[in-house]
Formats: sequence, C-alpha cells, structure tokens
Amino acid sequence: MRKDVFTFLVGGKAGEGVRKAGSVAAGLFASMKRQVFNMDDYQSLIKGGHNFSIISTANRQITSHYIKADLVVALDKRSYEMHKGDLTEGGIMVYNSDAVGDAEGVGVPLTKEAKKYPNPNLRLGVGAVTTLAAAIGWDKESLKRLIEKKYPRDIENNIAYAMTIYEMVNPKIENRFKLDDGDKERSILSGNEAIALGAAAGGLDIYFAYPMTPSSSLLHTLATHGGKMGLPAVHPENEIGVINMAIGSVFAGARAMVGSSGGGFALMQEAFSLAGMAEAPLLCVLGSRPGPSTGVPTYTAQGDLKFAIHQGHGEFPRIIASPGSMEEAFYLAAEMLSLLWRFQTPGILLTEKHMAESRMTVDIDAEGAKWPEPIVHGAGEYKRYLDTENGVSPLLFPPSKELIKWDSYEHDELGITTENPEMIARMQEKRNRKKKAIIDHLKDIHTVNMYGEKGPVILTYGSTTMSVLEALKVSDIEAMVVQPIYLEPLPVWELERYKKGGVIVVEQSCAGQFASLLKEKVGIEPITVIKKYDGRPFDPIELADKIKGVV
Amino acid sequence: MRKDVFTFLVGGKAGEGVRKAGSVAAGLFASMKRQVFNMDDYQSLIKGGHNFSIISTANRQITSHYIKADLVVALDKRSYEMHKGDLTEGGIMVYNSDAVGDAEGVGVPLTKEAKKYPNPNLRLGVGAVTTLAAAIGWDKESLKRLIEKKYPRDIENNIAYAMTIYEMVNPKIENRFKLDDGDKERSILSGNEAIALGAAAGGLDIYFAYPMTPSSSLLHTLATHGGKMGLPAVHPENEIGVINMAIGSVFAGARAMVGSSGGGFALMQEAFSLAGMAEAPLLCVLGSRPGPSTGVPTYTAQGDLKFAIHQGHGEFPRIIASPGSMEEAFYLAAEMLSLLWRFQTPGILLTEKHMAESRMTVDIDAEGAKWPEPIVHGAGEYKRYLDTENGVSPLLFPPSKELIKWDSYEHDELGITTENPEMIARMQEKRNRKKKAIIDHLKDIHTVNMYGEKGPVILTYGSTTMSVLEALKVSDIEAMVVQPIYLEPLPVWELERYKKGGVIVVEQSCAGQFASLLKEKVGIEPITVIKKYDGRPFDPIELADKIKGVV
Amino acid sequence: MDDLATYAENTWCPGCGNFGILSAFKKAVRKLEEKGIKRGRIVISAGIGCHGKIFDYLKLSGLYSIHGRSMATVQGMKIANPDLKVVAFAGDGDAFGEGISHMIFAAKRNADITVIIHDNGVYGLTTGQYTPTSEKGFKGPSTPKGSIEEPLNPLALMLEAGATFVARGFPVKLDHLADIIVQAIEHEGFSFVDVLQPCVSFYNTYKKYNTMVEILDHIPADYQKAMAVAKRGDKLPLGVIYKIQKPPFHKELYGDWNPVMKRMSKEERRKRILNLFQPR
Amino acid sequence: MDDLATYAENTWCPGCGNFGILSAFKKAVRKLEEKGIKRGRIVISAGIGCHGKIFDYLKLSGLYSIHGRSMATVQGMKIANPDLKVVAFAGDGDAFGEGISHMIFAAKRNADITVIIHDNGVYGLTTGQYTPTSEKGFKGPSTPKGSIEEPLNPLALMLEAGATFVARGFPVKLDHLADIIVQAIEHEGFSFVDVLQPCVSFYNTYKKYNTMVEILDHIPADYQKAMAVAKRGDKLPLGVIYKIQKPPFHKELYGDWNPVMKRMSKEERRKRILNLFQPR
Ligand SMILES: Cc1ncc(C[n+]2csc(CCOP(=O)(O)OP(=O)(O)O)c2C)c(N)n1
Ligand SMILES: Cc1ncc(C[n+]2csc(CCOP(=O)(O)OP(=O)(O)O)c2C)c(N)n1
Ligand code: SF4
Ligand code: SF4
Ligand SMILES: [Mg+2]
Ligand SMILES: [Mg+2]
Repeated sequence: MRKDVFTFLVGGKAGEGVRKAGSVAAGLFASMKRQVFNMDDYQSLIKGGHNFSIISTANRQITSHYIKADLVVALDKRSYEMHKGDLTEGGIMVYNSDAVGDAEGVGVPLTKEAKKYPNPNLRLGVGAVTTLAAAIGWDKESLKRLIEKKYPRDIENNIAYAMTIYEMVNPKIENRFKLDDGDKERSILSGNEAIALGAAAGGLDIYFAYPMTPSSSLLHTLATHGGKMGLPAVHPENEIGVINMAIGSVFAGARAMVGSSGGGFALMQEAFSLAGMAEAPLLCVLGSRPGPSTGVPTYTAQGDLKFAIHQGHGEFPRIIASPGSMEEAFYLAAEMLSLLWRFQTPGILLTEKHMAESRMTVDIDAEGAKWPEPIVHGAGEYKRYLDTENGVSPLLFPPSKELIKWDSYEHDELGITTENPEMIARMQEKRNRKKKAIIDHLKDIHTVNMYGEKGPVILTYGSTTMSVLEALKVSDIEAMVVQPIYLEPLPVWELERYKKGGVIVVEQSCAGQFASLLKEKVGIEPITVIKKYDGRPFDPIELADKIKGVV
Repeated sequence: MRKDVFTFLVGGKAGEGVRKAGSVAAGLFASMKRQVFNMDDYQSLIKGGHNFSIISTANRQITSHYIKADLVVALDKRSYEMHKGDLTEGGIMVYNSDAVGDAEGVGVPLTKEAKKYPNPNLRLGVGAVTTLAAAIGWDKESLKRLIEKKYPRDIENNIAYAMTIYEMVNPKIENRFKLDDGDKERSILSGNEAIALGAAAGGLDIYFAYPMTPSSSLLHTLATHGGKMGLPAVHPENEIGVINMAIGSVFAGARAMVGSSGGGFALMQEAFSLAGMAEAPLLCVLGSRPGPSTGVPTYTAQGDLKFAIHQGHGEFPRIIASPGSMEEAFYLAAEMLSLLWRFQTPGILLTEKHMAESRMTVDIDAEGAKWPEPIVHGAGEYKRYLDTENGVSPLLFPPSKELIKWDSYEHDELGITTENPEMIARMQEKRNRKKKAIIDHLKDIHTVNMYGEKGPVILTYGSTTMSVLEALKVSDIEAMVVQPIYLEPLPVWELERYKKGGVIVVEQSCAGQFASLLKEKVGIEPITVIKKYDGRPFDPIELADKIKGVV
Repeated sequence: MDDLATYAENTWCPGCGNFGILSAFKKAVRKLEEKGIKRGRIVISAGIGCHGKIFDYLKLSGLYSIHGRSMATVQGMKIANPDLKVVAFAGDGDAFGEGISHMIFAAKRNADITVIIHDNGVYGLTTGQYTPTSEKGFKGPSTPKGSIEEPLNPLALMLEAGATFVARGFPVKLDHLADIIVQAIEHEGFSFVDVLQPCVSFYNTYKKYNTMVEILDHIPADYQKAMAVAKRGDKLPLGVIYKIQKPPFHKELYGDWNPVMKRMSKEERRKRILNLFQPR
Repeated sequence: MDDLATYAENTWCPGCGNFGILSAFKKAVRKLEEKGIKRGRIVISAGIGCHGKIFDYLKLSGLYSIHGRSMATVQGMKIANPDLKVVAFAGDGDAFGEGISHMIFAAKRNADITVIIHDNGVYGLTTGQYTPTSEKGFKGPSTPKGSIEEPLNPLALMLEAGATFVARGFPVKLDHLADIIVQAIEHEGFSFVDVLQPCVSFYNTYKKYNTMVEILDHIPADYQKAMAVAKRGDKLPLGVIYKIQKPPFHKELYGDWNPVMKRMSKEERRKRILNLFQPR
C-alpha cells in the first residue's frame, strides 16, 4: 500500500466546532498547495452526540477520505473510544484529557483551558486545529495567522487559547508528520457548492427550495451568494410550492432549479409530470440519503436511482445524470441546464449526501461551463407546441403580442386543451420523439467516464466513483472504471461493450439498483455487486480489499 | 367473422341521460339473461359536448364493446355525424329529428315530444331505451315495467313519453333484431364497483380518497354503500391527507384502502415510502388515464406502469397487480389486501379508466374472496420490527400494554430511531428479505392468466386483456394470451418460457412500457408491440386486424 | 368571436356562473388596456375544474396549471419577471382544499398576484362533491347523507393570513365584478377576489345569492371592520372589503432586480463567480 | 429512567424548551391515568424535527410520522379506533409550513385529536431556517439578510379554522402546561395547544417569553374575546383561550361505530355484500 496520504480526524460533540475544525484543517492543507478530501460524519441533532470530520490530503488528486487516520484529535470520550482503533501505523491520538481522563495517547486539557474564556465549547475546535498545526510542524506565527483568518469571531481569545494549547501539545508531537507543499493552491468545494456555482455559471436565474438534508446547503449557498450573481434563492412554504413556483418561473423565461432529498422530491412528482406535459425545462437536484421515508437523514445512500428515473405519472422524456466528482458536479449542473433547455423537459441531477456535503479541492474553469441556447421563436404566428421533426418546439416568453399557452392537459399545437384522439396520439408521439432526439444528442457528447486502461471492469456511478478510484489508487489495483454520467437515457451504446466479461458493480444500495439497471438496459450480468448500505461511504482500503477479493 | 354479438350505441350531449340510458340498456340485456359489456365515452364536462355509451351483448362472456353498432340512437347532431359511419351491415340509425333535421335513417322527434314535459333534456335517454326495446321486439308492457324500475323519478311522465316514442318508432324498426334469452341473470359491475365489493369481501375496514377521475366512483360507491357494510368512506382535504390518515388507521389496526389517479397518486408517494419503512400494509388503487399531468381525464391509458412499480424513494418491497377483468378485479382486491397484510408493505392495484368505469356482467362468489390472516404477536415482550427469517414481524395493535412503535426513521427492532451502521444495514436487509418472501409466496399462487392452447403468444395485461380476448374471439384467431396479474414482483418464473419465439405485446402506451418491462425483467423481445395511446380502448375488430397483420 | 376569445369550444353548462366571470374578466382586461397595461403583460394560470376552463377561453398567455397550484404557478411567474401582471383563477376546491397552503402563504408574504376564486361550493368538474366552502349538510356523491363539516370562510381566512386586498364579487353584478378585478390587478400585493359563482348543475345558488348580496358603498375602515363584513351571515356584502399597502414579496426579496429581464451576461456572471472561487 | 421513558438517548440541546414539554406531557399522562385513562389507550405521533424526537423518548405506542403529517396520521388512528386518545406532536415548521392543510381541516372538521405545537419559531433540526411563525427579520441560513415574511398567528388561525379547544402553554410553567395538556386530551374534538418553546441554539426566547407570558385566570367568554386574546401583542397570555362543545368528526361520520373494534365477521360482511350484488 502506498503511503502518500495523510489523514486527520477530529471528533467530538455537535456544538464543539468539529465540522468547522475539519473545514479549517482542509483549508490549511489547501493553503500548502496540497489536495484534500473532507468527509463530515454527523448525526441528526444540533448539540451533543458524536460528530467527526476526516480530512485526507495528498500531493495528487485524492477522491476519498480514509477511516484510518494519522492524527486523531478526540474532543470527548466517545470520540476517543470510537476512533482509538482507527489509527494508522505510527498514528497519534491526541485527546481532551478533561473529557477522557487518563488514556493512551497524548492528553491535553482542552476543556480546562477553554473554560478560561467565554463559550468554552466553541473553543475546542481551535484546539484541534492547533494540534494539527503542531503535528505537521507549523510555527506559532503561521498558526496565529490561520486562526485570525478562520476564527475571526472573538479573535483575541481564540489566539490566546491556541497559543496555550500549542505550548502544551507541541513538545509531544512537534513536527511528527512532514508534509510537502504541493503544486498550487486550489479552492475547496462541496458537491452542493459545486452545483450551485456550476448552475450559476450555466445561466441559472433563480433557485427555489425547502430545506432538507442533504440539499439544504444548496439553498444556504445560494441564499448567501446568489444575490451577488443576480440569482435570488426563494424558500417557500413546502416542496409543492417550490416546484410549482419554479415551473411558473420557467414559463416566464427563468432558468430555474429546485433541490430536495427523497421525501421532498416525492412531493414534487405531480408537478414533475406537469413539467413533462408543459415541456418545461426544469432542473431538479435530488440529494439522496438512506431511505425509505425519513430514513437516516444525515448519512449517504444511492437508493433513489430508479425512483428518480421513473418520476412522475404518464410518459414523457426526462434526463437524469449523476456526477462522479465535485468538479464534474460543477460542469454537469451547467450541462444539464443547457440540455434541459434544449429539449424542454424536466431533469434530475442525482447526488448523494456523500457528494453533496463532502468537500474536495477542485480545479475549475468557469469558462468550460455550458450556457443554454434554446431554440427560440422567430417571426410569425407562434405555436407553443409546434409539431416539429424532433419534437422540440421553439420557445417564446411573455410579455409578447403572441399567444403563449402552456398546458397540463393534453393540447393541440397552440396549447389549447384537446380530447381529440388523433391529437392525443400526435402529441404523445411528439414528446416521445424528444427522447430519441435526446439520445441522438447524448451520442455526440461525453456521457461515460472511463478510467484506467486494462484489468477488470468496474462499473459504478455518482460519488461511489470517487471511492472506487481512491481504492484502486491506494492498493495499486489495475482495473478499468466505467462511470455513466447519464443514467436516463442510459448510454447503452457506450456500455454495451462491457456485456461480456467479468464486470464488477460497486454501489451504495441494498437492492442493487444500479446493477439491476445495467442488467435490464444493457444486459450486463456482473460477477459481483459490491454493496454498502449502512449510510456510510466506502473507506478506500475496505473497498480495495473487497475488490481484491473478487479480481 | 362470427355474428353472435349485438351492439347498441346511444350518443348525445352530457346532461341528456346518455350514460344512464347505456346502463339501463345493459340492465335490459342482463335481464334477458344475456351477458354484456358497456363502455362509456364521455368528455371532461358536465353538460353538452359529446357522450356516448356502447353496450355489446352476447350469449357468451363478452369482454369488450364494439365500435360498430347494430342500433345507434343519436340524440343530437354531433352524435349522428360521428356515428353514422359506425353501423354494422344491416345496422339502423335512429336519430333525434329535432336536432339532426332530415337525414338517412329513422328520424324521431325526440325533443319535440320531450318538451311536452318538464326537464325535456333528461327525457331523451328514455327515448333511446324505448327505441332499443322496440328494435328487439319488446312489447309496451315490458317496456313500461322497465321504465318504472329504472326511471323512478317522475315516473308518470317518463312512461307517457316512452309510450309516445314507442308508437312512433315501433312501426319502423319493430323487432328488427331478434335476441335470444341467455342462461342466467347476472349482476353488472364496473371495475371500480368490483374493487369496492371485492375489497369489502376481503375485509376492508375503511376507505379514504379524494375525488379524481377515474377513481372517484370507488369513493362514491363506498360512500353510498360502505355504511351498510360497516365500512366508512372518508373524503379529506387532499391526497396527502388521504394517505397519511390511511396509514394512521392501519397503525390502529384498520385494513385501509386509498384510491386516486396518476396526479393524486404522485402526491401520495412520500407517504407510500413511509408505509414501506413503517411496514404498513396499505392497499392503493391507481386508476390510470392518459398523462402526463392532467392529461385527458376521462379517457384510458396504461402509461403509469413503471411509475407505479417505482413509487416512493428508498428501497422497500411492494406488490403491484392489475386485474384483467371485472371479476378478477373483485378477487384481486381481496387477494391484495391479504397479501399486503401478510407481508406488511404497501401495494398498488393498477387499473385504467377502461377497467375502472366500464361495466360488465359478472359471476362472482363472495366466498371465493381471500380474507387477511396476518401474523399477530402472541405473548411476551413485543418488538414491532422483530428481525425474523423472512423479514416479516408479528403485528399488534393499540390499545395494548405492550409498546408498539412504528417509525419513519430507520429504527431498531423496538421501533426506536437509529443511526447505527449495523442496525441500518440489518433493517435494510430485513425489508429486502420480505421481497424474497413475497416472491416465494407468489410462486405458490396463481399469478399469470393463460388463455388458449396454441398459436402465437400474445402478452398483455390489465383491461387490455379483455380487448385482446374479444378480438381473438370475434375473428377466430388462434393464439395464446398470457396476462401477468402481478407486475411487481413480476412472475418471471412463469414468463420465462415465452422468451423464445415470436411474442406479440399489446398495450395502451406510447412508450411501450409493458414491452420494456418484459424485456428488462424476463428478456422477452417481442416481434411486434401493438400500441394504442389516443385515450380510447381498442375496438376488437380493429385490434384483430392488427393481430392478423402480424401472425 | 371577440378578440379576447380563442377557438376553444365553451363547454360550461348553459347558465353557469362562470360565463359572468369570463365576461367580467374580459371587461377588466379592456379597462386595464385603457389605463395603459398592454394585454401581453397580463399572464394567467388556472387550476383544474370547471373554473379552469376559463384558461382555454381567454386569448391571454399563461400556464394551465394543476389542481390547487395555480397560485404557486403565478407567484413563480411574478418573481421571475415582475413586469408581468399575473392572475390565477382557482376553484374553491382547488384553492381551499388541495392548494390552501399556497393561498395562505401567498397572502402572508404579500405576493404580488391576483387570485380569483370561482367559489361555487362544489367540486364541479368531478361531478359535485362537497368542498371546503360547502354548507354543512351538502349532499354530493362522496357525502350522500350530507357533508359533516362546517365550511371555511374564505374572506376571513385570507384576512387572517395577511391578504392586503380582499374582495367579493358576484357574476350577476357584472360591471361591479369587472371593476373589482381591475382594482385587484392594479393593487400591488396579494389580491384576493372571492366570486360567488352559482353552479346550475350541482349547486344552484342564483336565487339565494340574489336575495343576499348587497353592494358595499365604501371599503370598511379597518381590519376589524373588514373582518366583521367578511363574517356577516345575514347578507353577502359585495365589493372591496379590505385594502392596505405593504411592500410586495418580490421587492422585499430583490428590490428592483428582474431575474429574466435584467439577466446578467455570461461574462458578467462568470466574473462574479470567479470571486466566489478564490481559495478561502 | 422513569416508566414513561425509553432507552433512547436524549439528543436535545441542553436547555432546550423541549425538555419542559416532555416533562409536562409525562405529568399529564399520569394525571390522566389517575382519572382512569389507561396509558395503553394514549397513542402518539410526531412530525420530523427536534420536536419529533419526543416520540422516541416517550414509552407510548404510536407512529413516528413524516414532516408535516402527524395530524393527519392521528386523525386516521382516531377514525379507525375511536377508543384511542390520540396526540400529535408537531413543530411550527411542520404544522404551519408543510402540514398546514391538515391543521386547518382537522380544526374545521373538529377531528377528535390533540395537537401540541413545539413552537420555537425556527426549523430546529435543519439548522435554523425561518418558519411560518418566525418574526419578520429573522436571520437564518435561508434568509441571511432576515426573513421577509410576516409571521402567522397560530392561535388566531386555528380559531378562524374552527378549532373547538385552543390553548397556549410555556414549558417554564410546567404544571400549568401539564394541566393544559390534560384538558386538551380530555376535550372531545380538535384540541390545539401552542407551546412557546425556546430553542437555545437558534432562537433563544426564554428572556423574551419570561417577561411576556401571563397566565389567564379564566377562559375568555366568547369567540371574539378569544380572538382578541390570541392577537395580543404586548403580552403572551397562557392557558385555555377557547373551548366549546361540538360533535367530533368520527361521530358525525359513523355515530357509535368502531371500524376496528366492531369489525364485522367475515360471514356477516359477505351476507351484506350479497345484497349489493343482486342484479338491479
Ligand atoms: C391532484 C389532483 N387531485 C384531484 C384531481 C381531480 N379534480 C379535478 S377538478 C377537481 C375539483 C374541482 O373543484 P373546484 O376546484 O371547486 O373547481 P370547479 O370544478 O368547481 O370549478 C378535482 C378534485 C386532480 N385533477 N388533481
Ligand atoms: C418532506 C420533507 N421536507 C423537508 C424535510 C426536512 N426537515 C426535517 S425537520 C424540518 C423542519 C423542522 O422544523 P419544525 O417543524 O419547526 O421542527 P423543530 O426542529 O423546530 O422542532 C425539515 C424541513 C423533511 N424531513 N421532509
Ligand atoms: S358543473 Fe357547475 S360549475 Fe361546472 S360548468 Fe356546470 S354549472 Fe358551471
Ligand atoms: S436546536 Fe433548538 S429546538 Fe432543537 S434541540 Fe436544540 S435547542 Fe431544542
Ligand atoms: Mg368549485
Ligand atoms: Mg420549529
């Protein structure tokens, strides 16, 4: 196993600044021009319980956190107990001796020192960051600058606290881990941030959402930053209001997006079908978590694949895509907007909590994002549902002298309701032809990622792709990873070549939905389906072992 | 072509008693101990427009109406124009001369005569029934008794009107069609009535629904007759209220059912998934109409198949079945209740407008209906989600000294919320195992209907089965009709034998969802998919021609 | 065929109160045109039901929405392009059954939309079931022995929810109704117009309403008085019952921005995104 | 661990107002037991949110529902078996955002249920967004510059919708709250209890409420007075604000039937069905 990765884990109660410390640590590595992957494990509660944040860093692209850490900072007893077995060889456990008592590792009285200041609990995260800084050989001055920048609220006390802890911990772990600087400083984005920015770069005009983990941070990001981009974010009464407002805004010409998780999305189905009938290009982001129903809100899963593909009653084309990295999430959000506006039908960007909320260094060029170029009506009488060869009718928006009628009922070309059998059949065919047009278009663009040149074929999708890639890297397994970006229409033309031979499928589902999709649509019969469905993303080493067990 | 069928068509404006006349005509044939099939074609409006009712009758089971009629009664001009081409050889057109003017056929001043009484429009239907009676040789006395029984409101005037019309029309068409009496008098049921009664016979305790065509008549039937069976029908504020109330009632021990069409059903998805997680046996009736969205509310389609199968986010077992006749609808409603209560998971009885609202003579024995026998908790500490071998846990209902906790979150055996990875995986597996248990059970029961012994194989499902059977009969085509009653889990074990050879699929969908399901799940590649998607059910003769074109 | 009509065949029952609403609305559009509001700027939506058919009959642009959602639809239109004047037609079942959450919140947030309720106390198009505004005892196919629920009071409920313009009309008083609609559309903020609409097929209220309606000669002075008018049981006062000024939702949201008409260029948008990308 | 507690770990923030609600509810259950209502007959439901966790903490049977639906869930329980006493716990976001339609109709139809709102003016569990009852200007992650909507008044809205029992409690006044809950559960019909619940993490209102609450010494005499109490802005009166008797929904629906406890035998049911089968 290669040892090019350094992993830092900080664990504690919610409310002790664990996630914040994790994100500061990630930023710290990024400021060293290194690459990072940051996964937060948190429960559905606001204070207490057990949270931890893992940051793995390397001087190459790194696409997963690792469960086994080189440095663990345990802010409370539960973290100590839970992660004491998760140290790498040579790894160090630093723990809050006020919470843990006497134990193996390096004890530091984080709480006692914190109590010298107001809001002691919030201070603990600063202690964790300080410990990390010492362990990788940062001097006090650099640490001070970091704290100033990242913990600006109550700066003085934060610095004083950090300096005290540094004095205590430095002698014991000083410079234990030598980390080289990397090639360039990168931004760190979560999947949701990447989608927010990618959609913005792709011409998004407005966002509607009702909070639901793991999609809430999309709403929060756009509520905070959307204004600067002329892109309002609206939080209405419920998901049904969300999607119907969004469709109204599309009618008025806005490139709109909505976001939710399974339960909220289920509520949007009726209107999703409306978008299909009205031919409204609406981009929906569906962030999955373990279901069914409320399930396990703050954890990850890929159990909504077929639910997403078959959204909405009746028959109409839809496009479903799932990004395999934060970078891809950025471009794909923009590409989906463009595609949907091109073909005027609703679509879903399918992610998981692990994609939506994990964070990673990215190299993104906003110029690479697509920008919608819908077919617009020229001169002459306008017919909203003009029956064209590929089924796509030109768009026109109010205010206009022309009559623009969008209809949830079956309709004629002008958009007037019809019950006429010939017209019904004709319009069903019109919409059905769009599916063909979409497939033709997809055949011309990049729809499947392939990594590696030889070895067994591993089929996967979404955030699991990142787990697989990291697993192969860490264990030097030679394999070809095939990741369809588009799941509906599924690029069968690209996947058919994998029908023969011992394909492995990796996914985070108990029922094996992705494997079943591949079987049904492509005829691929995998030799093994490696599944995980306990809410946690794969650990690369654990996954590598499973893959090795098969190949 | 055999000529054992007599078809009567009455057409006119909504509000002229067309549907009523159709149902009286059907009853008239049934009273002659004949069998009938009655299809109403009506628009989404209350008065005006164009409605027609077709009743085909034979002295054998008849499973479809025929478009070409032996006797047409056109109450208005539009009906005349529309149906004048729809006469069989030797068929007679009787028209309302006040509305049509001078035309080919037999004109009768139905309106002028009606105007001699109050509410003249409502009288027209009586004229249509009278015409039919004369044409098949009924005498005045018999007609009078029929009118008394079927048009009890304002009897005197109805009889007077009928007698006048009889005098006018009888000389021209008297006894033109000789219809033999049949073997026994049967009840006539619509699919929805059959489901209402079947569910009641199968132990239904309560029904919740919000009106939506074509499922409203289920609500109306149970609102009218449920009380007599101790089975209340509740009409709440919206579909979300409907299903959540229903799930609450299931928790309290009630065998509950809900019904809607695609749009209303879409709104129920979130709670459908709740039923999956809570393991609530809930029977849902989904009556399809052409979609997407509002679509064509009063017509028929089979466009919701995959939508039904993939209802709800997350992974959980479900049972989807679709009856192939009104009789089957009766038994299947009861069987579904039993199955769902046995396996404690939600399920869908999938129908179409053509099944839900068409009416047919039936031979039903209520004793043949299943009655739920769920596994109930015996003595000792109760655990709602006891992890058993087949995944099914015993039931217990309040009031009880034991603690009974149903949970929408992932939970432990007692039903307390969990975020523990082992418990999450274990419960996912528990529910997943139920799917296996369901399949094992289905293997032991009758899941696929097969008609005919030799000839090409025709695969179809739902109400389309009736169209296919009638098409084969009328054109003496020798073929084997295979109709899976269960669609999820699909009885692959029964269908696999049709993988080889030129299978024909018949369905009412533009995208060919049933064919695609068969291909994906069974590997069946049909030589042709005969589709119809203009909202109208197949006509047997038209369908027979299509089938003959292939075989 | 007048210039506000389409070729769609009108399939309302002869005598239906909806005809009056249609005529009044056309009148209102013409008056608004006289006042300088081009008809291309007036954009409509409707729910599903008899009322919804008005969508097909009006030669105005818009989106024929789904049951209970037209008021959400038009809120989206307005936020996307606040230059539009948006009107949602809704049934009583539509607005107070399926869509009540959107009604209450449109009022609460003072969304700048006009909602016209075709309040016939019945689910017309689905053949006459009781609705949230049906009298207790109403007999329909889902309540053959009579409805067992008290009706909601739409005016009072909307006042309670925060509506800034509340009115009641009656299609028989056509000009009066047209005038109310003009005021409603002109009002900046949430305008609610409850129209007492007789349904001749399932709930013929012409006689009852004709004896009970009474045209208000002035807008009640304050909220309390408006509420009292809304709750009168002996009479059904017609006219504007309440009207106050408050900033509408879209202005509170983004001031004088317009997401569609002021859309940033690709270049400008990306320049701004770059700022957000800086490693932090 | 007391006998009304489960082994579930309590994960509310230390100091959260929910602790008081939990204690008050347990007290109420004990009082009801003293009055002869066995605890096995008290059945609960909850929405999703911090409030919902009370479901796991209470050793009472029930169904942990989904966001905004617990009041529909318990209505179903009650109709299925009217011998049960059903209680829905709901958040303010839960009840007045996602689930407002069920609230209004439960009140309107006088469903015999008790709804307890953990009204903290915030979506607690999803990290502090504004809710329908948040003050205008409330800063949360979806409204970083402050909410732009006026809050709803839950008491007034429920009164308007037809609630027959309306009360307000405050967990700091624990015995008073427990007493309200007892009365609410005893009341036959729709009982609405709005609990002013401070959320120490996102909206700490202890100070504010402590200075504003005021225990009512009697139930206001009529609807008008109740409404006035509900709308007071200077003070937050605590106690039962309104209470009248009306037949509950399930009795209007089926009199003294009980679908589950009086279920017909298979034979009886089928005999009755046969009648409906006669060729007509
Ligand atoms: C989600 C959904 N549920 C149910 C329906 C069926 N439906 C169509 S119209 C209607 C009721 C219409 O009543 P109302 O809104 O009062 O309008 P009216 O016909 O009286 O004008 C219903 C329930 C539907 N289209 N969509
Ligand atoms: C349909 C749906 N939408 C969104 C969510 C996400 N969600 C969970 S709890 C919650 C808000 C809870 O707020 P409130 O009801 O006020 O309860 P509190 O946490 O404040 O007690 C939301 C939006 C969900 N679970 N289901
Ligand atoms: S049913 Fe009633 S509301 Fe509908 S068109 Fe006829 S009269 Fe009008
Ligand atoms: S976030 Fe607020 S409501 Fe939730 S547990 Fe903490 S203090 Fe209570
Ligand atoms: Mg109505
Ligand atoms: Mg709250």
